[in-house]
Amino acid sequence: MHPCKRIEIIVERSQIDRLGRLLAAAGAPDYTLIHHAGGHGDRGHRRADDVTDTDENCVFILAVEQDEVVAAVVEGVKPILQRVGGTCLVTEAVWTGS
Amino acid sequence: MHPCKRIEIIVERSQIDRLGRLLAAAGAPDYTLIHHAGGHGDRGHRRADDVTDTDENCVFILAVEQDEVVAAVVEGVKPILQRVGGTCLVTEAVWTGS
Amino acid sequence: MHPCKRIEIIVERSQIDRLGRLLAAAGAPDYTLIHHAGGHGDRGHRRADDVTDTDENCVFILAVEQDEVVAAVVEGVKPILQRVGGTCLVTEAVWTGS
Amino acid sequence: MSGTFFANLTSPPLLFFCLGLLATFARSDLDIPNPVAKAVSIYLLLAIGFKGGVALSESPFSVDVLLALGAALLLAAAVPVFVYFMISRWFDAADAAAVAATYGSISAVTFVTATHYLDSLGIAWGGHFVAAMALMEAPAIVVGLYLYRRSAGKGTEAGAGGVEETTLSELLREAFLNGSVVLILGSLLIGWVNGKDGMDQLAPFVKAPFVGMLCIFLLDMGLVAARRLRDLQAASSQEQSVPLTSMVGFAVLLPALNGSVALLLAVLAGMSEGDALLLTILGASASYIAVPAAMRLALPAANPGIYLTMALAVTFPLNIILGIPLFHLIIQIIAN
Amino acid sequence: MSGTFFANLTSPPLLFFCLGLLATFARSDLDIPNPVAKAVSIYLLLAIGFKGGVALSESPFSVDVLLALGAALLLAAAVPVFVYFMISRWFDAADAAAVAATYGSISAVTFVTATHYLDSLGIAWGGHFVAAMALMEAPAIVVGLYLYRRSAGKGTEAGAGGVEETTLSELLREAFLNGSVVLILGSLLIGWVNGKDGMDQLAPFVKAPFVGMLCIFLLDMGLVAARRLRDLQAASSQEQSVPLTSMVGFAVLLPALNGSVALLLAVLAGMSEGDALLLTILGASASYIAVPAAMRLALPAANPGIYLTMALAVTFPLNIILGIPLFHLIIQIIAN
Amino acid sequence: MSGTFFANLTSPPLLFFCLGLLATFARSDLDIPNPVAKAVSIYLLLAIGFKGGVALSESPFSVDVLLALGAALLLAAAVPVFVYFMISRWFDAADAAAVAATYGSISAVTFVTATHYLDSLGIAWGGHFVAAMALMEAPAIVVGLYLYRRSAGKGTEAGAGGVEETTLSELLREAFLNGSVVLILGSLLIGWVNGKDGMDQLAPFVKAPFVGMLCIFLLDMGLVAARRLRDLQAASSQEQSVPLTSMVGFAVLLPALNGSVALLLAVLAGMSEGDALLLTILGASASYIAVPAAMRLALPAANPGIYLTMALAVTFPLNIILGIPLFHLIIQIIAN
Ligand SMILES: Nc1ncnc2c1ncn2[C@@H]1O[C@H](COP(=O)(O)O)[C@@H](O)[C@H]1O
Ligand SMILES: Nc1ncnc2c1ncn2[C@@H]1O[C@H](COP(=O)(O)O)[C@@H](O)[C@H]1O
Ligand SMILES: Nc1ncnc2c1ncn2[C@@H]1O[C@H](COP(=O)(O)O)[C@@H](O)[C@H]1O
Ligand code: NA
Ligand code: NA
Ligand code: NA
Repeated sequence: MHPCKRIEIIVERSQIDRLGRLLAAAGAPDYTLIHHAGGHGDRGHRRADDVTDTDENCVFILAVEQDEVVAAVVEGVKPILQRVGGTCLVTEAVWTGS
Repeated sequence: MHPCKRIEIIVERSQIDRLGRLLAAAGAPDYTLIHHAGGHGDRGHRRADDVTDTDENCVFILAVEQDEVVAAVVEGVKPILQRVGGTCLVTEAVWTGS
Repeated sequence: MHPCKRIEIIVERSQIDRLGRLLAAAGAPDYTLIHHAGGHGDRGHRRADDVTDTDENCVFILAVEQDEVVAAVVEGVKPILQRVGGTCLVTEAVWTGS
Repeated sequence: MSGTFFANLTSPPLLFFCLGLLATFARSDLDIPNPVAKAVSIYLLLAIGFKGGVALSESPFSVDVLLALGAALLLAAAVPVFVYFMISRWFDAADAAAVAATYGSISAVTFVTATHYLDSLGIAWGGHFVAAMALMEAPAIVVGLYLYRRSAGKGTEAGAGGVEETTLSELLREAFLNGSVVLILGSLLIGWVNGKDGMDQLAPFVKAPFVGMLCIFLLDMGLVAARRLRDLQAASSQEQSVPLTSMVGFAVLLPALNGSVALLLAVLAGMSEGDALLLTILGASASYIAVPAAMRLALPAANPGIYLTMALAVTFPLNIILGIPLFHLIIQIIAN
Repeated sequence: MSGTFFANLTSPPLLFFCLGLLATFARSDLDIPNPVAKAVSIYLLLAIGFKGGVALSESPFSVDVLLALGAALLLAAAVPVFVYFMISRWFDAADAAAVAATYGSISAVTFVTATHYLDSLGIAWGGHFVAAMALMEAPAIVVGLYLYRRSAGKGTEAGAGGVEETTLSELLREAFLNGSVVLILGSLLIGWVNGKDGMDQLAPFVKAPFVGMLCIFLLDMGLVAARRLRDLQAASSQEQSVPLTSMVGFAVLLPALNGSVALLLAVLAGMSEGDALLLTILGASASYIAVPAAMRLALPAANPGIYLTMALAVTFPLNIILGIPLFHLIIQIIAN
Repeated sequence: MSGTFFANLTSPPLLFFCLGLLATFARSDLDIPNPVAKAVSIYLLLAIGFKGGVALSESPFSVDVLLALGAALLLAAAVPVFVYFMISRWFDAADAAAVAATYGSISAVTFVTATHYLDSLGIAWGGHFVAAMALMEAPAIVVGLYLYRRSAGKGTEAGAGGVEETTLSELLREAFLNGSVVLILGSLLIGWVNGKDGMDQLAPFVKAPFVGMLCIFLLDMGLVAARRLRDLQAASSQEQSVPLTSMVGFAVLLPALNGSVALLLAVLAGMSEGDALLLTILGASASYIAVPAAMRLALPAANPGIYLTMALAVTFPLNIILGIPLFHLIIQIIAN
């Protein structure tokens, strides 16, 4: 059991690959990914059940121990969130890993 | 990066529209919604894969900055949770938005 | 509103029944379950959309009030995580239940 | 007669239903993913609607049609009333209202299985019964809720603490614009507009794979019903507001009773063999989709562990396995 | 002529599309789950590709085929250019580029609906138009982005703060190896290799249920388009970069214009009645899958609330309901 | 003979498999959503089971049937044993046991593809092979785990720290009541009970679209196998317990060897051309669904990156593309 940060990043489906590469580059390659989420934000209502996949969100969950990696992830996603929208939440947590 | 509360509300599928209206009225219109969740609670086992949609849960995730909005949301969902069941969790978090 | 711990356990689909039994035995029978998650970890990339279900993760979310139950859950999942992989995160939260 | 009874027991759809029941009881992990079940259900509703519409376009709009629709509406409105008063001694008001609404409404798959039963015996039935079925989905919801509110006194349900009450318009929309109602009635109308020409185009879609799709859906229903039955057993050990025996008892009694009432109506209206069976089965069947969805919204105080379990775990299998051939037997006896 | 127009309005696929529109407007909860829509879409692309390939294998590779493919590519490259310059006074650079790409590309379902329209009237069309359609999905993406980068000056899009720019190879892959392009072209090739023998094997799959599958897909498209239309109404009250009237105006104007250009090309190339209608409809239709996916990646500054809504909520229904029969009428008038 | 070989290479199912492989290698985003693949897989298992049952009902229960079932069970029990001892020098005990179980069990889709291969050549095969296939899914799991526990010493797997050991009953249920086993055997039984009459009802469902459904499933399998192959390449750079060459080597060698053993058995039992090919292919194929599911539960120490990748990324494509026609060639040579 180690103290860590739980990072939760909500972006639209189109950004999955880009975010995956970004996380690996930031030193946080491990994550859990929940697909087919919907939501509501500045760009209005988003449905996970549309024919056109641009309207679908997904949720990345990361447990990260080192503070500098957390900072790198947050800095890295910021411009993505600014350009395409989305949200990033960081919480204190305690991690029991494999 | 702002400190905020992460609110996580788990209710059954039938309450999605009602909860959406409630959140908007409470001043927290933005959320992320994960569909097709299952679970176990006072009303027993719930499967996300039943023919009858009453047996399906969903998860609302909200980042909210103002404490009075957090309070309004929590007060607002309480009667829903009491009447139809479900759970609401509030956590301290740090938010990087779009 | 009670202070509680939010426990988030990410394991692969094959372990759902085992984990359900373990949670009940540990005194934390209630949970929410998100299916069809993907991810990346020590065992590489995992896709939620493969023909073979071994490649699928799922997310258990539990709100637990008593510290000894939290400890029992964390101790209980540790050997599962060690044997089959996965992650367990514990966060401080405030709970409004049904 | 016992020949047709046995034939029904070995028909592929029924056997797949039993396979589903058995698989769950044997604790197999056989599973039909929810989107697959949804797809099959959309197919069945569209196909039965379209076929009904085409059939309707071929027979002139007659007194028979009006009689059938009238009988259907009468059933949908009257059944919940007498069910409610009959069971309200054993169930509390909310549960009684929900059970009443459930049994006043219908199960589309039970209806579809009955049409397949008739088709496989070569017995004719009227396409307007598809319309009758669609019309019967909603009224029981409104009647059930009315009965509850009358008994509970106005305002009880209007939660203190700010939960908005379900408005009447919200409720009517939920009841009458339920997805399955719209899909059936829409397909019926499209079939009616297109008539035989449309059927020539769509027959390979709405007719050819129909029985197979019904098999898959009933396989899933078997899995689901058996899971509910298992949950019921588990729940029987806990203390509950309604004892298990009352639940199972009424889940057996109500279809027999409602089916008989419907059968009486059919006889009074002088319906043909096939039509009489369909009206009877509509009366006997109970809703496990539209009504529970509306109840969770408008009457959350009712426990789905009671009304939904009765409809899904007991009444549905009963109608599919025994109800259809038994009522058919009775109709044949009456006819002779 | 007005007879075929009316026949189209009452064809099952179109009526199911209208059912979808109506269901959403009436606020019904009718819903086709996303995986079901995906399954139907995979079926339609595979079936139309395979049928096109078999048709191609039966007709010798002729000048007609080359002319059609050439015309299609010309359209896909030229339409975005003039659309971009035409609308850039009303839209900012990113939105204009995205709209240009959207209208330069095509909608496979609009195309499929047009082939069904022709089939139901017994009018022949060339299998190579399936290839033409697949070829038209991608080029407009590249042209649209080129126009944007030229106008915006190099590097603007390369985000400060470390967002990697979409590389050219990433972009070309997104455009040309888009799932639907690969599925259509692959199925076309497989149909072409297998020819009539393959069709004997696969006809009960790719032909028999085709119209029914199209009905289900158009039902879903009706639901989706109406939801977008509703969002559009809601958005009209907010302040937006592009006024609602410009959006709707261009969403009506562009298909008329692009369709007319395509029709001119078809006439110049001396195409048959069926082929001319297909090229026209390819010109008139706008992409709501491949292009938006590429735009979100490469041009996130463009607002999907503009280009996607125009294509999906206005142009798509317009083409399906009015575009196909109207352009057909014009072609028939020209022919006589 | 080389004619049939070439014919197989251009059959639609195989070409769609190759399309899937190519699409992934070209990094296209073509994707079959998981519920769609599940739906197609449920369809294929139900259809092959039902067809097998009807076939079985038409041929009397003979010595041939018993011989085939016996041979199948013998294979399922013996193959894991010799595979385990053969490879245990290169793999550690858990991985060796899992690979042994994987190759002792079967792949239903490989079997279905072989039946389609035979059907398209007009070669008869016995419906009881469907039962043989279903019977072969589970035993290898039990044998493999027995071998592992014997070698590892009792109790090793019983995790310290409270992880409950998989009980024998849990294991047997996982093995023998696996969803696909239940679905195939159940459909077989239903087909057998219904016989030719049932087939008349269900033929438009289980026969007409069969090849098309197989095409879609193989398209998906191509996508999945290629993704695994890519992961394998990526993994080859990391240090791993088993070198890449051993994995690929055995994934090629084992189907050749097991197929040959099965072929020998078929020849000894005097099976017909079609039956011999099916038994051979059952021997040669490896499980990528039932066995991995059981292994993750009962033998998590085994690395799915080894046994699953071998079965899915190498052996499956090999059998589909080369195994079926090559073994057929050998059978024809032996027969003459
Ligand atoms: N305050 C918030 N809390 C939770 N999720 C949010 C919030 N704001 C935005 N999102 C999510 O991010 C997506 C994109 O947001 P936006 O770009 O603001 O439309 C939304 O569809 C939501 O899923
Ligand atoms: N302690 C808990 N932790 C997490 N989720 C819960 C908890 N209790 C209930 N839930 C969720 O809320 C749903 C409804 O709960 P209930 O009304 O208690 O049956 C359950 O199916 C779970 O998904
Ligand atoms: N640091 C992490 N943060 C979030 N999820 C993780 C992390 N590490 C592993 N996981 C999840 O646990 C699964 C199994 O991990 P592993 O056994 O390391 O491959 C992964 O596929 C992820 O879904
Ligand atoms: Na009823
Ligand atoms: Na166009
Ligand atoms: Na084998």
